[in-house]
Amino acid sequence: MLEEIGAASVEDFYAGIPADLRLNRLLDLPAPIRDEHGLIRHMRGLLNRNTDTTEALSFLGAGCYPHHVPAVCDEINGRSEFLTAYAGEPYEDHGRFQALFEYVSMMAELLEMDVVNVPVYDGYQATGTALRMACRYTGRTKVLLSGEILPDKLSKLRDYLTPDIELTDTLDETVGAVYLETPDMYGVVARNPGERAEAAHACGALFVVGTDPITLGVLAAPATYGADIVCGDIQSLGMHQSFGGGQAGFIATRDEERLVAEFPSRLFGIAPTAVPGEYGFGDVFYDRTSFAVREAGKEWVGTAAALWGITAGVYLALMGPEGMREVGETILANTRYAMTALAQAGATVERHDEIHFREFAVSVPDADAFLADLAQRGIFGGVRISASEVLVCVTERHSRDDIDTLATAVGAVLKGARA
Amino acid sequence: MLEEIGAASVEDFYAGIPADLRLNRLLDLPAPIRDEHGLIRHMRGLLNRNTDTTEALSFLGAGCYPHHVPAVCDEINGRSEFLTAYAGEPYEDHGRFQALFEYVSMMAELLEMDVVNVPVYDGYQATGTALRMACRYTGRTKVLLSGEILPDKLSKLRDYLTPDIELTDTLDETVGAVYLETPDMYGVVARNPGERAEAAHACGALFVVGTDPITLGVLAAPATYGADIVCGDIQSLGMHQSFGGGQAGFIATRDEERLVAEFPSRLFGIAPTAVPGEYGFGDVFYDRTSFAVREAGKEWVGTAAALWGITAGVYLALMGPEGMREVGETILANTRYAMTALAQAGATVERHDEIHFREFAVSVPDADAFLADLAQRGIFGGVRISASEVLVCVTERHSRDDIDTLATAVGAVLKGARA
Amino acid sequence: WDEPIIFELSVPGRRGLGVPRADLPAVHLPDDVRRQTPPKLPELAQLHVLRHYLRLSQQTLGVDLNVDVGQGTCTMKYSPKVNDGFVRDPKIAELHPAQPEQTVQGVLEIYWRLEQMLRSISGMARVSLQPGAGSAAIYANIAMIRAFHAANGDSHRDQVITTIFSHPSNAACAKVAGYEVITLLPDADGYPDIEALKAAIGPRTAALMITNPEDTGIYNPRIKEFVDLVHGVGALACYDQANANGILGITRASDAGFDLCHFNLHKTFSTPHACGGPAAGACGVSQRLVPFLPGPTVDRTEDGFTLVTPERSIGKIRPFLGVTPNVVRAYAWVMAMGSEGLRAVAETAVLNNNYLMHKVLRIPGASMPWADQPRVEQVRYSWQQLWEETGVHSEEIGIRAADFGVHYWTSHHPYVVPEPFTLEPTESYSKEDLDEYAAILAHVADEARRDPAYVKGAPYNQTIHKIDGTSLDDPRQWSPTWRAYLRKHVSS
Amino acid sequence: WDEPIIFELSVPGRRGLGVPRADLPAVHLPDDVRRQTPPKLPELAQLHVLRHYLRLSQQTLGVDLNVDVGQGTCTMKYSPKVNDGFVRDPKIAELHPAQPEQTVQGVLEIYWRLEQMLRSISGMARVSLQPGAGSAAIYANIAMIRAFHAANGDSHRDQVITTIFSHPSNAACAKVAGYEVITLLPDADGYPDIEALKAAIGPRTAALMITNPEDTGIYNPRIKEFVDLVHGVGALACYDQANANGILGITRASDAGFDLCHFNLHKTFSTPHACGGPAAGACGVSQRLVPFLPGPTVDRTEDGFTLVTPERSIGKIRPFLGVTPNVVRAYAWVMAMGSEGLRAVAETAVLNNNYLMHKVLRIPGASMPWADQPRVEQVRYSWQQLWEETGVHSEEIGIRAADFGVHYWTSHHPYVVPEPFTLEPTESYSKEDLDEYAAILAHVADEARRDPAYVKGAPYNQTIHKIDGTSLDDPRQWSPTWRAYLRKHVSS
Repeated sequence: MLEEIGAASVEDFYAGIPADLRLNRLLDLPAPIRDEHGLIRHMRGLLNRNTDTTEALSFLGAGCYPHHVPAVCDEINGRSEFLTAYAGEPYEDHGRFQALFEYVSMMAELLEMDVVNVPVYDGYQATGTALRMACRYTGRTKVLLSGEILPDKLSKLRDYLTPDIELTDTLDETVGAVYLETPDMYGVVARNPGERAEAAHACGALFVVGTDPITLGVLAAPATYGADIVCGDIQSLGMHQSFGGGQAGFIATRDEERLVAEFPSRLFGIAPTAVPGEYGFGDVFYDRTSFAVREAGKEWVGTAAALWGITAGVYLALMGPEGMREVGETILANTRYAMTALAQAGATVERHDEIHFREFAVSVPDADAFLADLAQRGIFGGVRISASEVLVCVTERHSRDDIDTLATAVGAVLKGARA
Repeated sequence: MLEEIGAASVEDFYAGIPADLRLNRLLDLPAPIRDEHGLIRHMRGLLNRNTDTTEALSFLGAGCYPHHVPAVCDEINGRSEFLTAYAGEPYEDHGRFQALFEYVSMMAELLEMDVVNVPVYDGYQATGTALRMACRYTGRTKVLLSGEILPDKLSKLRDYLTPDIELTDTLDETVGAVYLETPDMYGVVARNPGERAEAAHACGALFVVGTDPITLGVLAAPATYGADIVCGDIQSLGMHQSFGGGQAGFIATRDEERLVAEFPSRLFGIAPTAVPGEYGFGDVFYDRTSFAVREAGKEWVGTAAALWGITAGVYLALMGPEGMREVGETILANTRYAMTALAQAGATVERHDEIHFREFAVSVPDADAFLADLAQRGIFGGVRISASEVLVCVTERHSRDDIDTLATAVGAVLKGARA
Repeated sequence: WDEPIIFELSVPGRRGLGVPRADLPAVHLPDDVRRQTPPKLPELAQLHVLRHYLRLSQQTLGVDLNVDVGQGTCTMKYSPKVNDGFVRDPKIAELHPAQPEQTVQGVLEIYWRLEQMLRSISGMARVSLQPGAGSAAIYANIAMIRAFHAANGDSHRDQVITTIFSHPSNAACAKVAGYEVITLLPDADGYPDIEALKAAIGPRTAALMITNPEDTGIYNPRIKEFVDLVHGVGALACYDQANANGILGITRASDAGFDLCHFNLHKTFSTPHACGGPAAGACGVSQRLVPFLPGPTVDRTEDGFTLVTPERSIGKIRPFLGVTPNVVRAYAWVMAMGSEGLRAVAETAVLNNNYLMHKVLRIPGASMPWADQPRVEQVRYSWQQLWEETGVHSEEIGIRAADFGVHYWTSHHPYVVPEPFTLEPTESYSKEDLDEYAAILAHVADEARRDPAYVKGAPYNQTIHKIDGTSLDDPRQWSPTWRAYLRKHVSS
Repeated sequence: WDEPIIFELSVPGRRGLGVPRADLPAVHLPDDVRRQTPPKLPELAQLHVLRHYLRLSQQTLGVDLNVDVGQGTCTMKYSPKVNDGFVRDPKIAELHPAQPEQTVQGVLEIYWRLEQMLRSISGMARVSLQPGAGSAAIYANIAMIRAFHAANGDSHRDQVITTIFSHPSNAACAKVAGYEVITLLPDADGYPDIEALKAAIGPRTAALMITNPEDTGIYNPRIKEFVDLVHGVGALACYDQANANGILGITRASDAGFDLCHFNLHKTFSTPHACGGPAAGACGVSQRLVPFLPGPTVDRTEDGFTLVTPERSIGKIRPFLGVTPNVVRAYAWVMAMGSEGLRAVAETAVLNNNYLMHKVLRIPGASMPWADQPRVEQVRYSWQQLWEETGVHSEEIGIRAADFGVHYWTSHHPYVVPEPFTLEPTESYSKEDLDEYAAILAHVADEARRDPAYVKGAPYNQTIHKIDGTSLDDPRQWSPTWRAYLRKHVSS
C-alpha cells in the first residue's frame, strides 16, 4: 500500500507532528496477552475476585436495581447489528431508527405523554436537563426540589445547574421548576401530587417529576396529575446492574412546540416515504441541537445510551400492560412484607406508615458495623446513607424466603449489637 | 378460531383417539415455574452443584477435549438464524448451505480429500459408517482394527457393525477395511502409516483412518499416505466440552463415484444459478439417501450435528494454516513436557518413546485412589481406563504452570501411596 | 449481500486468532508423520471472518425469523431464549463427561429428572437420553429389539414391519440392523392397512415400527389392535413419537401397549433445530426391555446420582451420556410448562393445525386426501388439482412462497400423496401468523393460475436466483467441496 | 421484511413473559397515586417480540456487518467478540456498585489498571473513568476548569476558546458551564489561526478546548505554541482526544503541555458504539487539577483497592463509578495490544487513511481542501466540484452509497468544507475493504454525472424508499411517538 501511495514509510504521514512532541519510545504498558485463551484466563483471574449478587443475597438499590432481565432483552442487545451500529442514516439503519422510535412510543404510553427523547446518559443527567429545560421555558433561574433525593444525584444537580440556576426552598414567582421525586430515595410514594402541581402552576413554574418507569404499571402517570416534564432512569427496564453500567435517562413532555424546542437530545419521528403506507424515520426539529448549531443549541448532544433504550423497548413489549401491573404489585407487596419482617426482627423502619415502592430505610446504631456483620453472613443488607441509616431494596426477584433470611439475619445482628 | 372452523371444542380434533387410550387426568409432573427469574433460580440451584473445568484444573480427554473455543465461534453458532433454522431450501437458507459447504471445503483442504460430508452425530458414528462404506464398496464383510481404540468406541462399533460385518485380526482377501486410529486412544501417533496402507491395498481392502482434525496442522493428512476414507470427530474445532454435547462426526473420501455412492449422509455441492457468476448449492447424489429411497438407501440420514459443522468452519477460518500449525506445535510440546514432568514426579509413563499428541497414559497402583486423591487437590487428573491406568490429556489451554501443578500433585500423591 | 465463498476472501498472511505458544522445546516430527505442505485454508482477519458468517446468518431463515409452519413432521416451535443461557453457562459448557460423579451432581440430576418427566409423559418404565437425534433413537430401539430377541433365542426373527407414512428412518434403521423391511400401505380410509398387517406378521416378525399420528396427521384409532396383533406372534411394538406434539398429555405410548418408543427433544421438547443438529433423542422402554438400554443410565441412590450400565446393555449408541445441552434445554422447558402447560401445548397445536387446514382447503387447487379423517397436529396436503390445471409442481410453489419470507416443504419420498405439502403449525404461532401463511399460499396458487411460467421461474426475491442443479447428480461435474469445484470447473 | 410498528402487532390478551407473583397480601393504593387506566403497551407473545426485533436488527448496519469507514471523527473499529463475554459474565453483569469494597476488588483493579494505562498513553497525572461518553468527559473537563479557577479566585474568567474543526460539544459544553464561546476559524493553510488565538486570549480566558488532529485529519504542528499562549494568560489548555486513534504511542497530551484531555473508550479503545451508547469517556488531568476530579477515584492501598473522593471534587458527573462494561472491554483490548500493538494500531490506521485518500482523490469531482497538509487518521473531503457539475449533494451521494451496503457521513455543521464527507478507515479494515469502499464512491460519482436525478431519487435497494421529511420540522405534523402519530395523522 505504501508503494501504491508513493510513500517511503508510515513516518511520512506523521510529518505534521513536530519532533519535540514525538514519543520516541514505546509506551509503558503491561506485556500484551496475544492469544484469546490467555486473555480469558487473565480476565477470569480478575473477575473471580468479585462476589456478585447471584452469589450473595443482595438488597442493594439506591439507583441501581436488581430487577429481572428477560433473556430476550440480552438476545436483542447482544445482536452484532445493534451492538456495533452507530450513526447510520434512516435508510441503512432503518431498524435502529424504528427500534428507538418504538422505545420512545412505548415509554410515551406508560407516561401518557406525547414526546420522549432518545436516551441520555442516565437519570441524573436527565433530571439536570429537565430542570434546565423548565428554566429556559419559563425564563426563570430558580428550582425548588421536593422529595428526598440521593446525595450523589444532588451532587450532580448542583454541578450541572451551575451557574445559571440556583436552588431555593421558597415557592414564588421566581421559581422556574418545582421538582418532585417519587418514589423518592426512601421509596416513598408522594401523596396527593396533584396539589403540588397546582401550586407550581399557580406560580407560573413548571412541574417536573422524577420517577422510575417500572412503577407505572401501578402508580399514576405523572402527566395525569399535572406534570409538565417527567424524567428518570430506565435501568429497571431490562438492564443488568453491571456495577452501575446499565443507566440511561429519559425525558418526556407533552407535545408543545416551545417545550419540544428545549430538548437537547435527539427526537426520532415517523414520516412517510415515497411509497404509500411505508414508514420512515428522521430527526424531529434537529435545529435545536448542538450538532446543528454548536453552542447556540440546547446544552449538547452526543453518544449517550441508545442501546439501553432499545432494550427497554424490548422489555416493555415483553411485559405489556399486564406484566407491568403484575411486577408493580409484586414489588409493592414484597416491600411491605420486608418492612414488616424487619420491624418484627427488631429494626427501626423509617416512615413505616407511608407507601413504599421497592425501598425503605432502617435506623441502626452503627450502619457500617451492621452492614459488615450482614456481609459476613453472605448478605448485602443495604446501602449506607448515613452513619445510622441503611437503605434496603427489594424487587420482584426476591422471594419470601429471601426476605425471611434477611429478617432473621438482621434480628441476629441487632441482638448481637445490643449484647 | 374454533368458531371460524365450526368446531365445538378442541376435543373434536381428537375424535380419532379411542376413549380407552385417552389419559383422562393430568400428567404427573413437577409444579411448573412460570416466571423466567424463578426458572433461572431453579436451574442455577442445579447447575451450582457442578464443579466445572474452569474451577478445577482438568486433564480429562478421552474423546472430549478442552481446546480453546474462540469467541467468534460462539457468536456465530449463537445467532438466532443458525440456531433455529432447520431444513430450508437452498434459497431461503442460502446462508446455511453456504456455511456448510465452506465447512466441508475447509475440512477437505485439511484432509486433502475432495469429498467431505455434512456432519453425522459424532466420531463413533462416523467410524461405524466409514467401515460399513468400505465393506459395501469392497463387497466384503470383515474389518481389521489397528491402533488402540477407546472401549466405548469399540462398544459402539461392535453394535453398529452387527450383523453384517465381523472383526478380525488377520489381514487377507476377505477383509474389506483396514482401520487405523492415529493418534490412538493413548495419544500415540502411528509410525510409517503408508506401509499399512500398502498392505491393505495389496489385499484389496480399503484403508480407513480415524483421526482428529486438530492434529493436521502438523501431522500428515492421511490421504497423503494412502487413506481411502478418513473419519473422526470435530469437537476439537471450536466446540465446548458441554459434558459430551459437542461431538460431531466427519467422513471424507476422494472423489470417486463408487465411493461417493456409499455415503449415507448429505453432501452439499456448489452449482451455478440463472445469473452468471452466482453460486447456489444443492444435494449431491441425493438418490443414495434414505430420504430418497427409505431402506434401499445407504444406512440412514436425519438431523445430526450441522451447527457444529458450521462452527468448525468458523474455527478453521479463524485459525488458517498458520494457526493450525501453531496449535499443533504447542500441543506436541506441552504433551512431551507433561510426560517428562510426570515421569520425573515418579509416575510410570506408558509408551514414553513414542510420539504423543495430547494424550498419554500413566500406570499407577490404584487408579481410583490416585484420581480421588488428585480430585481432593482440585485436579481432575485424568480418565480411568483400567484399575491401574489413567489417561492424561494436555492441550494448548494448559500452561506450563498447570502442568507443573499436576506434576507436583502427582508426586505428592504417589509418595503418599507408597508411604 | 452478495457474499463470496470464504476462500475468495483469503489474503496470504492474515490471521484471525492468536494461539498460545508453549515456552518449551519443540517436538521434532519424523518425515513419515509430518505434514509436508500447509493446508490451503483461507487466511482472514477476525473481523472479516465474523462479517462473512454474520452475513451468511442473515441469509438463513430460522424459527425465530419466520412463520415456520412449513416443515411438517418436524415440529418447528419456539425455543425460549432463557434456556440457551443455561447451556452457555460454564457449569454446563465447561463440564467434562468423565469428571468425578460428585462434581457433576447437578447435571446428573437434570438427566434423572428429565427421565422421570418422559416416563410420566410416555408411561414407559425407563427412558434413555443418550441418542444424538431422533433417527439415532430409532436405531437404538431396533438394536434393543435385536438384543431382546437374541437373549430369548429368537434370532430367527428377521423381519420388521413399518408403514409408508412412518418416517423413512424406521425402515432404514431396521435395514442397517439386519432386518428385512415390510412396508404397509394405507387402506382406502388412509389408515395403515390392518389386513396387510395380519398378512405380514408371523414367526419371522421381530417388530412393528410405526408412527402415530402418521405423517398425514391422521391418528390410527386401531393402534392398540396393531400392537396386540404383533404381540400375538411374539414380536415387539415400537412407537415412533416424532409426531408427539399434538398428543402430549392426551394419550401415552404405554396406553396402547408399546414396548418401546422414542421422542425427539428437538421437536416436541423445544430444543432448537440448529440447522440440522445437534439434536437429541430419547428412548422409552417397558420393563422387559430395561436390561438392554444403552449404558450408562443415571440412577438415584442415597449418596446421590450415579452412573450404572444395564446388565445386558446394547452398549454405546453415542459417546458419553447424551447431547447434554439439549437435555438441559428440554428439562427447563418442561419445568416451565408443567402438566397443564403441556396439555395446552398439545391442544393449541391441534387447534392451530385445524384452523390452518380450514384456511388451506379454501384455496382453489389445494386438497387433502382422506378428507373424512380428523387431523391431529399436521396435515399432508396435495396440489394435485393445481398441478393438473397449471403444470406447476408443489416444489415450485414452495420456492415461490419463499419469496415472501416463509419456508415450505413437500414430503418424504415416495410421494404417496401426489404433489404433496406438509404443514405443522405447532402451538408457537398466532392466528395472524397462520392467516399470513395461508394468504401467501393462496397468492402463489393464484399466480400459478395466472402465470405458471412466472412461478416456475422463481425465486425473484432471494439471495440467489434459480439454481441449475444438473451438475449435482453428474459425477464428472459435481463439486461437494471448493477444491473439487476448482479442479473440475476452474483450473481445467 | 416489511416490518410493522410494534403496536400494529398487538393482540389483546397476549403475554411475552411471566412475572413472579408474591404469595403475600396485596398493597392497597389510594386513588391519588393509583394508575387508573392500564398503559396502552403492545401485547405480544415472546416469539413475536423476538421475531420483530430480530428483523429490525437485520435492518441495521454495524461495524460487524459493513465496511464502516464512513463515519469520520467517530473511529468505527472492530471490537473483539471475546471482550463481550467478560461483560456478560455475572461477575460483571450482576455486580452492584454499592457492594462492600472487598467483594469488588476485581472490578476495582480493572478500573485502576485501565487508569494506569491511560496515564501512560496520555502522560497525564490521573485519569477519571466516570463520564458516560465523550461529550460528558468534555463537560467534566470544563467543570473542573471552572472549579479550578473558582478555587484560585479567578471567577472573572468567562470565555472559552475553541476551533471550528473541534467537535461541537466543546463549544456546547462550555456554554452550558456558563462560558462565552469564541471559535477560531482555519487559516489559509487549514490550521487553527494562531493570530486569531493571540487576539482572543486575555484575562477573561478560562481555557482553550481544542481537538488535534482536527476533524479535517490535519495535525496542528504549532499546538505547543497554542498551549503556551493560553498558559501565558493564566488559562488552561484542554485537549479533545476523540481523534486519538492515529497518534497512540506517537505523541501524548502531556508532551504538548495540556492540563486536561479526554478519550472516548468507544472510539479509540474499541468498545462498541451500541447504536449510540452506552459509551464511556475518560478525563486525564495534570497534577494541579487532580484535586478537582469527579469522585470517587480508585486508589491502591496496602489493603487493596479502595474508593476515595478527591478533596475539591466537582462531585458526580454520572451515577456510580462509570460505564463499567466499557471500562472492562477497553482494559481487555489494551491488554491484548500492549505498547507495540497500540503503535501498530496507530500506524495501520494512518496508512489506511492515506491509502484511501490516494484512491478517493482519484475520483473525478472529489477533492480535499488544504491538500498540501499531511493527513493523520481521517480526511474531510469535498464533493464541491461534483455538485457544481451535477447538482448532486453530498448527502444524496451517501444515501445512494448505502444502496451498496455501506455507511457514509458528511460532517458536523456548519459545513465549512462545502459538500463535505468525512472518512476514517481505522486499522480494522483491509486493503480490499478500502478498495471496495472507494469503488462504490467512484461508481456513485459516475452515476451522478450520467443521471443525477437517479442518484437524487435514491435509495433503491434498502428497507424503505425515499423519506418525505417535511413533517419532521412542522409542529403540527411531527410525530415523535406513535401516540402522537395516531393523534395527528390517523384519528383525525
